[in-house]
Amino acid sequence: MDITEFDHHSPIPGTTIFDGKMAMKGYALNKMCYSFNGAAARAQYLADPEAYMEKFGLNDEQKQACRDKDVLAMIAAGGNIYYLAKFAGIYRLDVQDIGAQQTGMTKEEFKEKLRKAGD
Amino acid sequence: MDITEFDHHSPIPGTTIFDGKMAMKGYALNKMCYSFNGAAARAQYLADPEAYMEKFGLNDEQKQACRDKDVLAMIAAGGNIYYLAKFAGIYRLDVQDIGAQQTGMTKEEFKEKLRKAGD
Amino acid sequence: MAKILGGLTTSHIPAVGNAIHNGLFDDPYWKPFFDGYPPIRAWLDEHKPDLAINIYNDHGLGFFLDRMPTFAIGAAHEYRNEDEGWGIPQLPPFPGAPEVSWHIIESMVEQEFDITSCQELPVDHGFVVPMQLFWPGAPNNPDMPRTIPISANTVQHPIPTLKRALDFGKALRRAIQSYPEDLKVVVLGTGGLSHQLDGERAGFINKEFDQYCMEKIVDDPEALTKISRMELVEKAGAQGTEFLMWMMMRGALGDKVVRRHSNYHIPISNTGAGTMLLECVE
Amino acid sequence: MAKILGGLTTSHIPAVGNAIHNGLFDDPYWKPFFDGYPPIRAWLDEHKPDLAINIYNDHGLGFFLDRMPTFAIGAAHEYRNEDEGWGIPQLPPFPGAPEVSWHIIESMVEQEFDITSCQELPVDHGFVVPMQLFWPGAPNNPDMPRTIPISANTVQHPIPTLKRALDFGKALRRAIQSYPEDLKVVVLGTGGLSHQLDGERAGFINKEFDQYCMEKIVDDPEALTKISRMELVEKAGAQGTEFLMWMMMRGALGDKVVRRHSNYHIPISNTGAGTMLLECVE
Ligand SMILES: [Fe+3]
Ligand SMILES: [Fe+3]
Repeated sequence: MDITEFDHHSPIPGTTIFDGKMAMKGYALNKMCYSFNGAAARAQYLADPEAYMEKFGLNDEQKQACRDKDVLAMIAAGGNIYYLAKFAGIYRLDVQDIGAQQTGMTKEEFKEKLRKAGD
Repeated sequence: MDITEFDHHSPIPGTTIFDGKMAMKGYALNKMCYSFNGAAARAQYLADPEAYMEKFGLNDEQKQACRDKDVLAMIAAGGNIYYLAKFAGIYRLDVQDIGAQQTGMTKEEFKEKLRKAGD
Repeated sequence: MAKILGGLTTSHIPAVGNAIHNGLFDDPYWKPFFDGYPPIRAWLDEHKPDLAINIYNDHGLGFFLDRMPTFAIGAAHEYRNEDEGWGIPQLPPFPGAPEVSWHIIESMVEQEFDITSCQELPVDHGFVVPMQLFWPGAPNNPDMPRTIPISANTVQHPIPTLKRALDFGKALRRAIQSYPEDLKVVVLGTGGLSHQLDGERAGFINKEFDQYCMEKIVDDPEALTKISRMELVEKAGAQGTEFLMWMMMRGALGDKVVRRHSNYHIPISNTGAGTMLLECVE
Repeated sequence: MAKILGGLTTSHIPAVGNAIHNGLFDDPYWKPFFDGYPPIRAWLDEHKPDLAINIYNDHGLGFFLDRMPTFAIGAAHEYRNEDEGWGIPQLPPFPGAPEVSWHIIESMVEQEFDITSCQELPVDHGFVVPMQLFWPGAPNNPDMPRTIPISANTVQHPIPTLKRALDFGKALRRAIQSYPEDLKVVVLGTGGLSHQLDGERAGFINKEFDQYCMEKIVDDPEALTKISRMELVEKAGAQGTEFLMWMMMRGALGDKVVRRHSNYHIPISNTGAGTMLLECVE
């Protein structure tokens, strides 16, 4: 058996591999975002975000990223996009809103970029 | 590939194999018993067993077996011993109490049977 | 004896659920996507399968990082579609086939796949959107088959290799074919194709790679097992790893298949959307 | 480079937790059991491992039937011992080694084991009683190593085969040995030996079979892979299937081991209790 792949994740530009390292970093943030599957949790967060973040034990970096609704900062703080999508859902942001935010485009520009991928 | 074993569980006297068939039958009962990991759940059950069993959707056979604290009947109704042990815990019954009950012995007789296994 | 009729693939994007809810079938943005489905529905109408095994990937509703399985198989009487955080209307429960689930789980574990068995499992858009596309009105379509959900991990690396995914499908084929009762089965592979939601590379789509995958999966899926997982992230995008579901589906169809239908459209939401019908030969 | 020093086996009966709590070490019923541990403690004192991989089986605290994994590996910063329903005093949390956990999980999935990774996992008597036996006062023993829990399913059939369990251990060995940092590792295989808690056959113990297993596992574990799962239930009792943990442990030790210590006593509670120290040769 030749163990070849597992310990050198090749760096892909603009892409964070959500591996064990990121998982260890982001657990509290992701757990909070997972709770947003429930409508009551979403309402509770909106009513008092600081108390809700404290309850899940987020660190300062994670809290600030949430306050700023800054997706790249949330990812850097260990956030996993599958759970962050539920955070975005609270603010009715869809995947094109957060795509535009992360790439520094307007939503229209981002949609045009997607359309062009079909050419 | 020769699929040899998986669909003919050999019958072993006095032994119920907790396989898919039993699992389908006993899910509600086992889910209730799993809840007894929590002290609050145990207290709630003791305060009103009927309401608690109803909440978990137990069928009549399962309810009667619980009322009777009849371990063999609970197993026949789909109970899994790992979860039933938590039910027994509510009544401070240990594995030798329930062993004696299932084999129709006194606890002392059951302990003696165990001791003899070492000879 | 149970018989596998064929495999169906589709993307399973949440926006599709909304578009279905709002009836946007002839909307210019949506039409080229929805037009990919009627030929498959006609085939389903003709063959009327009894069981749909839906291989999808959960997106953080059914599983969390506290207990993240590599391969999970549903074994419930029904599967509830629950709120996943953004208010898509929830559908009524989908009827399961637990006695078939257990046969499959027994066989898969015997074949050395380390299954997580799920006697209760809420299902998200990854599961329900494909059902709605193939059986309009699902689960209330009169022809709606019973179902078994199978989910593979694409949330947390390490994800399974493409080879392991294909081998899973091959083992699943043996499991299904050894089921003693008559049963007509279709296997769904859902998710993908190329897309990336996160990072500065968000919005990445790779038409050329998608088309390569759609070509190779018909007659030479083994070639695709040469792709490493990091290469898959690179070429298909971070969420394009959902192509693993297609590999699992393909393995269940046997060596030879006939491609009865194929459609590819860019973009739906952030994704390259692929739809196929592969019919089994034996 | 990480190095595996050896394997430790023990039963993990709840009653032992109570006996430890009540200090019954010299009680006539308990003495022949507790006397099996000082030689292993002396060896641990000499070698001072940095990491204890504790292969145990959860008994319905960490996992329920809704999501029942075949093989689960902990990847948490700490593992809490929670109330499992009958009021054994709970211990403080055990410190984890998540960076090593992830290395192992990456390697196991690469080697085609379909792991459920657990970033949060409450641990029951199956995990904590062995820790208390080998490191008195655990987790507050000054020599207490960091730990990684690994749990295999013995609650819901199908359980893994004895061959798959041994192969799991062999893969675990490769995973540990490829960890780049210096680390002295012991692997615990806990549970068993023969016992049955349920049914008219409750109280079944099989001394002859236990002794056969304790003999074979030293130099010829492959012979034990010939035992089918139903044969294991028949000969070891319904809960004697916990012997799978011993097989997993044994696979991690390599081909040759030296038996440094062995103890067997009947009965402790309903169980034939086996204790061993197997030292790795390479
Ligand atoms: Fe998806
Ligand atoms: Fe045990």
